[in-house]
Amino acid sequence: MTVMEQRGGYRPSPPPAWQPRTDPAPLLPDAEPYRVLGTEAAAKADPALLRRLYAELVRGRRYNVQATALTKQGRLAVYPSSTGQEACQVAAALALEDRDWLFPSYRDTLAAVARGLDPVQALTLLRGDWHTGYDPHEHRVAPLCTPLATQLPHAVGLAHAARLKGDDVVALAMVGDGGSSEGDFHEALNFAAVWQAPVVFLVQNNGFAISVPLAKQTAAPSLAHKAVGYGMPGRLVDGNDAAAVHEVVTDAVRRAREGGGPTLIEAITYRIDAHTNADDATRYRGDTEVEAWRAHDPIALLEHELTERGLLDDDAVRAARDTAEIMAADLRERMNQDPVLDPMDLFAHVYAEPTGQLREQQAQLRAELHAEQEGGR
Amino acid sequence: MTVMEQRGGYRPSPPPAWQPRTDPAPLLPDAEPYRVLGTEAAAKADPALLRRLYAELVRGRRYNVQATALTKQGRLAVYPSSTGQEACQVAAALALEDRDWLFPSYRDTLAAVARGLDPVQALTLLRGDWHTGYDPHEHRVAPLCTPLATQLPHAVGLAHAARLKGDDVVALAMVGDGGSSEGDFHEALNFAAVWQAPVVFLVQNNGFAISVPLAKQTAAPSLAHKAVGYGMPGRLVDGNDAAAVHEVVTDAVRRAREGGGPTLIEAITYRIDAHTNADDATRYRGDTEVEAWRAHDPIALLEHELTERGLLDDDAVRAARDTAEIMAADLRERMNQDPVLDPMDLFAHVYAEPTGQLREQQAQLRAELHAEQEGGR
Amino acid sequence: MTTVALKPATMAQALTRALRDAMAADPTVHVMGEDVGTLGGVFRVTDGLAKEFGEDRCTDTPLAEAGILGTAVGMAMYGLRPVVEMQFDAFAYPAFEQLISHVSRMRNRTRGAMPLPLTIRVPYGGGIGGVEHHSDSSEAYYMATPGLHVVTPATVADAYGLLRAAIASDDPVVFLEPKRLYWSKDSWNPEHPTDVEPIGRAVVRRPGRSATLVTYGPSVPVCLEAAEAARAEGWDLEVVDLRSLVPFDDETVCASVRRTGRAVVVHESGGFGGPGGEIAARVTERCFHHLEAPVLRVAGFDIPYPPPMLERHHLPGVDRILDAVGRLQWEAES
Amino acid sequence: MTTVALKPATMAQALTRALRDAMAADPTVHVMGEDVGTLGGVFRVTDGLAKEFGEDRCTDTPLAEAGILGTAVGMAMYGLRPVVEMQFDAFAYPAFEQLISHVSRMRNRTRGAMPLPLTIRVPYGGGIGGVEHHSDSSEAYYMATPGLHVVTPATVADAYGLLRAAIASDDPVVFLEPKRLYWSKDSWNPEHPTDVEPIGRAVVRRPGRSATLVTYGPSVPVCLEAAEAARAEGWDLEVVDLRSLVPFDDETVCASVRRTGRAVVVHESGGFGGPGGEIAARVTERCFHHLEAPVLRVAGFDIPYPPPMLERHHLPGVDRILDAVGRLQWEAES
Ligand SMILES: Cc1ncc(C[n+]2csc(CCOP(=O)(O)OP(=O)(O)O)c2C)c(N)n1
Ligand SMILES: Cc1ncc(C[n+]2csc(CCOP(=O)(O)OP(=O)(O)O)c2C)c(N)n1
Ligand SMILES: [Mg+2]
Ligand SMILES: [Mg+2]
Repeated sequence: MTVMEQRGGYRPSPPPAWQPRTDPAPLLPDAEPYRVLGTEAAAKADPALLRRLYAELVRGRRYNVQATALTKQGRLAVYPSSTGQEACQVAAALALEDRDWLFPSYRDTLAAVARGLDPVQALTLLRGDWHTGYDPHEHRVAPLCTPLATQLPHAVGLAHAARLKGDDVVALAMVGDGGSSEGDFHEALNFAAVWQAPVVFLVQNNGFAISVPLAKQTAAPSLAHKAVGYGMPGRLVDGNDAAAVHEVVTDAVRRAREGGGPTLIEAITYRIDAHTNADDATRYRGDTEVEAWRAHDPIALLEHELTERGLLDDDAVRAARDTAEIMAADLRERMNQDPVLDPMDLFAHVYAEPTGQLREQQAQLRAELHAEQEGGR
Repeated sequence: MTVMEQRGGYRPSPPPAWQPRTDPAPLLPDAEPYRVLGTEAAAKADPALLRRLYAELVRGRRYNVQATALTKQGRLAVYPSSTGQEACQVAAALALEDRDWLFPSYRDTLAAVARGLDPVQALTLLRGDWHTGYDPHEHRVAPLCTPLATQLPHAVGLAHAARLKGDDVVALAMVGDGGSSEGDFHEALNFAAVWQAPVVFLVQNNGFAISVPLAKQTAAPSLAHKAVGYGMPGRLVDGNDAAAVHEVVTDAVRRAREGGGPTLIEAITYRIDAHTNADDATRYRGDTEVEAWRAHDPIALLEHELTERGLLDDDAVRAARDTAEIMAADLRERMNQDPVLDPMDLFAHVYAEPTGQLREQQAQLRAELHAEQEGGR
Repeated sequence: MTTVALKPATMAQALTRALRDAMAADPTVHVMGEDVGTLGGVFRVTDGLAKEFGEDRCTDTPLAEAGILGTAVGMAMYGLRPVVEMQFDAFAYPAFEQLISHVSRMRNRTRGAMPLPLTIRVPYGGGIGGVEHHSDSSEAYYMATPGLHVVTPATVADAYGLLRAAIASDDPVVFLEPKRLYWSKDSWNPEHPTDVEPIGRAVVRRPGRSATLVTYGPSVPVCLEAAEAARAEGWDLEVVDLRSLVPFDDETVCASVRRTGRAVVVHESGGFGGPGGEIAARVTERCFHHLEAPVLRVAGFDIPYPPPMLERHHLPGVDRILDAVGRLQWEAES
Repeated sequence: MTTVALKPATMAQALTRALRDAMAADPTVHVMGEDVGTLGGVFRVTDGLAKEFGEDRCTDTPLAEAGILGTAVGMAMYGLRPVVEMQFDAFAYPAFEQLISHVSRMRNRTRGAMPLPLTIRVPYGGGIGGVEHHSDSSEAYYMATPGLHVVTPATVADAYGLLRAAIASDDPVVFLEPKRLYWSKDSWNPEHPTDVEPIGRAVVRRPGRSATLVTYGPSVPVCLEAAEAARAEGWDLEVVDLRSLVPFDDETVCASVRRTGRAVVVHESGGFGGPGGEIAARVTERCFHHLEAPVLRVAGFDIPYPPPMLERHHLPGVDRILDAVGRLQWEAES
C-alpha cells in the first residue's frame, strides 16, 4: 500500500520512456511487388546472369514435366509440381553461395536440383525408396521437408550456429503461403530476428494451400507484412520474374551475410499444375485464373526480355532445350531402373548403434526374408 | 512445354493484378502509447467511470497484497502478483458487458475478480484444492490458463461460435509479452482475422517473461505491430493509465461487436513484484528500473488526476480503502479455513461416465482411505 | 447384431454419410479442418458437406493444426460440437499441446462444468504407399492421455455407427480412421446404420477355440485372413476387434482369452511402448492362470515408419501373425 | 561400482556440475531454454553457466518451445551439441511436433548422414505441490517414439554420469529429471563422477529374493522405502532402477525376475498406456515360466494429474506397493 500512503505528496512522473526498438517504416514492404523484367531495372541486370537463369528455368520446367510423367508411369509415388514457380525455385537457389544452406519444403525439388543435387537423388523421397536420397552436407541442402514450416526453425538454428562458429554461412528457408499460418513460422521468424541470425525466409505465395485460397489463409495486407511484427524487413516480389527474385534474394542474403539479420520475402506466383498429380484442381479453381497466370509465365517472361534485347538467339534457346532434354532423358532412364533396396536398412539408422531390441527385430526380418526366398511357409 | 512452343508469338501480359487486401496504414499502431490521464483527453473521460476504476484499482492492489501474504502463511501454493498491472486487469475487465467472455492467463486473477468472480474461488487453482474453482459459465470467465497463449485460440473459437449462433458476444483474451512468442499466439490471431471473429487480444507487456526481458523476446517495433501481419489493427496503450486502457479496450470491443473483427492491443506496463512469490527478481533486474515504474503507479496516476480535478475527496478515498479492506478481511478469513476435499472427485470428472477402470481405481482409493481411517495397515 | 445387407458402401462413404446425418440431425455439429470444404478433404470424406450445409458448418481453416484444435475447443466451450479433421496422422502432432493440456482436461479442470463434445478425426496407419509422415500409427500417444476416448472402426458399419456415437458423445473422442480401409467395401444397413455395439465394447469378429487374436482398425482384416490361413495348421483362431482402445473392454477380451488360453495382440503401431504392451499386461493381470503361454505381440518394428517401397516388411502380415501363434507353446497343452 | 563418498551434493547440483563440465570439455555444447541464462533456470540447474561461458553458450531464448527445439535441431545439424531445457514436463508438449517428426527421425531420414546429438532436459513428475501442468509424467510419449533415448536418474551420481553420457551421445536423448529428487542429497565421487553404468543398463539398487520391484526415477526411493517396510512382512524385495527406458535393459530386469519369480512395476505415470504395460508385457514374454504370479503394476491413476492438495492420493506410495506385493499369489509357493 506504499503508493497510496504517499497520497498528497505523490506527483506522477511521466512513464519510463517508451520508444519503438525498430523504426517500422523501413520494415514495411512496398505496395507493389518488385519487378525487373519489362521495367527499366532490366537494363541494369547482368546479361550472363539472365541467360543462366533462362537455361535453368528451361531445365526446371522440363524437370517438372518429366517428373509428372514419371508418376503416370508409376515410377514416382507422387510429385508436387512447381510448374509456374520455376523462377522462385531457380533464382532463389542461384542467389546462394556454395557454402550457404538451402532449407526446401516438399515442393522445392527444383531449388535443390538447381544447387547441384543429383536429379534422381532429389526424387528418392517421392519414389519411395528412402526418405532423403542425398547427404544434406554434400550440397548443403537440408532434407525436403514435408511437415509444413517445421524446417524454418532448423534454418534459423543452423544459421545461428554458423554465426556462433564464425563461419560465413547464410541459410535460405522456403515455405508456402499455407505454411505461413503454422506456429513454427512465427517462432522461427521471431528467433531469427531476436538472434539476428543470417537467414532469409522466402514464402512462395502460389495462391493456394492445396484447395484453400489465400483469402481463407490470411487477412494480412500481404504475407510480407508479417515481417514487421518480428522486426525484420518484408519484401514483396513478382515471383515469376526470375531477375527480380534473384535480385531481392541476393540483397537479402548479402544483408544477412553482413550481419544485418533476417529478411522475409514474399514471392507472388502461381501453381499452374494441380497440388500434386493426385489432386483434382478443377474442384476448387477455374480455368480463367489459370489462364491469366499462364500468360505471365516465368520462362516466357524472361525469354521475351532476352529476345527483345538481342541477348538470346535461336542457338541459345536450342542449347537450353537440348540440355534440358538430356537431363530429362537421363532422369527417365535412371528412374526406370528399379532401385536396389536392402530391408536391413530399416534398422541401421534408428540410432548410432541398434538397440538389442532392434537387433532382434532385424534378425526376425532376416529370417523371414530367408524363408521367403526358400519358397516360404 | 506449351509456353516455350509459343515462342515468337508470345507476348507476356502484365501479371494478374496484385493488390493488398487490406491497406496496412490503418493497422499500424501509433508511435506513442495512447494516454488519457494527465493529457487533454482526460477532460472528456466520464468522472463516474474514473471513480469506479479508482475503487477497483484500490481493491485490486489490496487483493494482490493479501494474496501474496497468504503465500507466506502457506495458504496459497503460489501467487503471481499483478501489482503495478492493476490498470490493465481492471480496466480491461470493466470494458466488457456481462454477456461477453474473458480468457485470462494465469496472472489475471484480478481481471476475473473484477468481472464478479468470487475472490476465493479465483484462488482455488493457486491454493491447490482444484484446478478451476468456479463454473466458467457463471461469470463468463474461462479457466485461468497456465500453458501460455494456449487460451487464445479458445477465445477465437468461442467468439466465432457465438457469432455463428447469432449471439452478441465478444471475447477478450489476455496474454503476456512472453506468451506472444508462442505459436498459438500466431495461429489464434490469424484465425481471428480470417474469420473476423469478435475477439480482442490484450497483451500486457510488463517487460519480462519471468527473467527474460523484452529485448530477448522480440525485435519488433512493438508487440502491437504484430497486428499488421494478421490484417487487424494494432493499438499501443499506456497500461498504467486505467482510463486509457478502458477507452482503447472499449473501442476494440465495440468494433468487434459491430462486426469489425479483432484488434490486438499492447498495454505497456510493469510487473512491480517478482514473477511469483517463489521468484527472486534481484537476479535479473535492478532497483532503478523498478523505482522508475513505481513512480508511474497506476493507482497514484488516477488518484492524482481525480484529486486535481476535484473528483475525489478524502471520503471517497477512505470508502475505496474500506471496501478493499473488507474484501481483504473476508479473503483472509475464508482462505484460512481448510477447504473440504473429497478425494473421490479425482475420478468423477475425467469422463462424463467413469470408465470401468476408473471405477476400479476409485474403489481402490476408497478402500485405502477406509484403512487409513481405521488406523491403517 | 444382425445386419441386413442392403447396400454395399466403402468405409469412406459410410463416414461421409455419418457426418452428413449428424449435421442434419444436430445444428451444433460443425466440421472443420484443412481442405474439408470445397475440396471435400484429401480423402473426400467431407465431400459435399460444405455445399449442403454451407461453409460456416463445414469450414476450410487456415493451415495450422493447433489453431484448428484450439479454436474447436473454444467452439465446444460455447456449446457447439466440432468435428475436426487432421489431414494425416503425423500432422496432428502440432496440435498435441492443445490435445493433452486442454482437450483431455477441460471437463476435469472445471469439475464437469465445461465438457468438450469434440471429435477429432485422424486418418492413420500405413499400407497406402504414403511418403514420410503420412503413415504413422499414433494411437499410443492418445491412449496415454486420460480424458480422451480413442475409437477406431474396422468395418463399414462401425465406421458409420462409431462416428455417430463419437459425435454424440459429450467427451472428446479421437476417432482413428484406418487409411487403408477407406476403400474397403462392405454391405451395411442404411435403415439402422447406428445399430452397432456402443463405444467401449469389443466385438468377436470370428469365434475360435485355439487362441485369441486381439486387434483393431487396419489389422482386423489381416487377423481374419490369418485366422483363415491358420486352419491349415489346425488352429481355430478367435479374432477380437477392440473398436475402442479407451474405454477398454476388458470383459470381452478376457472372456475370450480365458476360453482359448492363448493370445496374440496384433497392431501396426510400433511394439515398444505401443498399445500392445498395455493390452498384454492387462490381459495377463486378469487371466494369468488361464494362460498356457505368455501373451505375445505382433506389431510394427520399433523404427520410424518406412518409405513406401519397404513398408511391406514393416507391417504385421499373415505370416508374422502365424509365426507368433506358433510360438504360443502348444507343446504345453499336450 | 564403488563410490568413494567424498562429497555430499544435491541432484540439482550434480546436474549443474555435469553441464558445466560438459561445456568446459566441449565447446560445441550449448545450453538453451527459457530463463536458463541470467536466472539460472527456475530450478537453478543452469546457475552460473551464462556467467562462466557467456550468453552465446547458455542462452535465454524467446518463450516458444517448438522454436527452442526446432532451432536446436538446426544447431545440431551444423555440428553443435545443444542441451535444451524444457521448463516443466507439460510445457514440452508444444515441441512434440519437432520432437516426433524431426528430432527422433533425422538420423534415420538421412541414412545416418545427419545425426542429432541433442539432449532435451525435462523436469518431470509430481510430489512438489505444483499447480496444473507442473507435475506431468510424460515418459510414455517419449517411449513410444523410436529414435529417442529416454533416460532418468534416481541418484545424485547417476544425475551427473547419465547427463554427461546423454550430452556425449550422438543420438537425441530425452533426459527426464525427477523434480522431487532435485533436492535429494547424496554422497558422490567428484574425482570419478562419470563412473556409473552407461545409458542402457539397469542397476539393482537393493538385492532381494522374494520379488522384484522394477522402477525408475522418482519412484526409486519410494520402492527402496517399501522394500525396507516389507521386511516386517517377511518379504525380501529386490529393487531394479531402470535408469534408461530406451534402450531397455531386458537382461538385468529379466535376470532379477527369473530369480525372484515375482515382479511389480512401479511408476508415477498413469497406468493405462503407461510405461508399466510395456515393461510387464516384455518381462512376461521373456520370463513366463519363471513367474509365480502375473507382473503387477502400481502406477498413478488414469486421471489428469491432481491438484496439490490431492496429489498424495495419486502418487504410488509404500502402502500401495506393499498391497501389490501382497497380491503376488504367495499361496502358490507354499
Ligand atoms: C504440418 C502439416 N500439416 C498438413 C500438411 C498436409 N499438406 C501438405 S501440402 C499442404 C498445403 C501446403 O500449402 P502451401 O504451404 O501454400 O504450399 P504449396 O503446396 O502451395 O507449395 C498441406 C495442407 C503437411 N504437410 N504438414
Ligand atoms: C507453454 C508454457 N511454457 C512455459 C511456461 C512457464 N512459464 C510460466 S510464466 C512464464 C513467463 C510468462 O511471461 P509473460 O507471457 O510475459 O507473462 P507474465 O508472467 O509477464 O505475466 C513462463 C515461461 C508456461 N506456463 N507455459
Ligand atoms: Mg501455396
Ligand atoms: Mg511479461
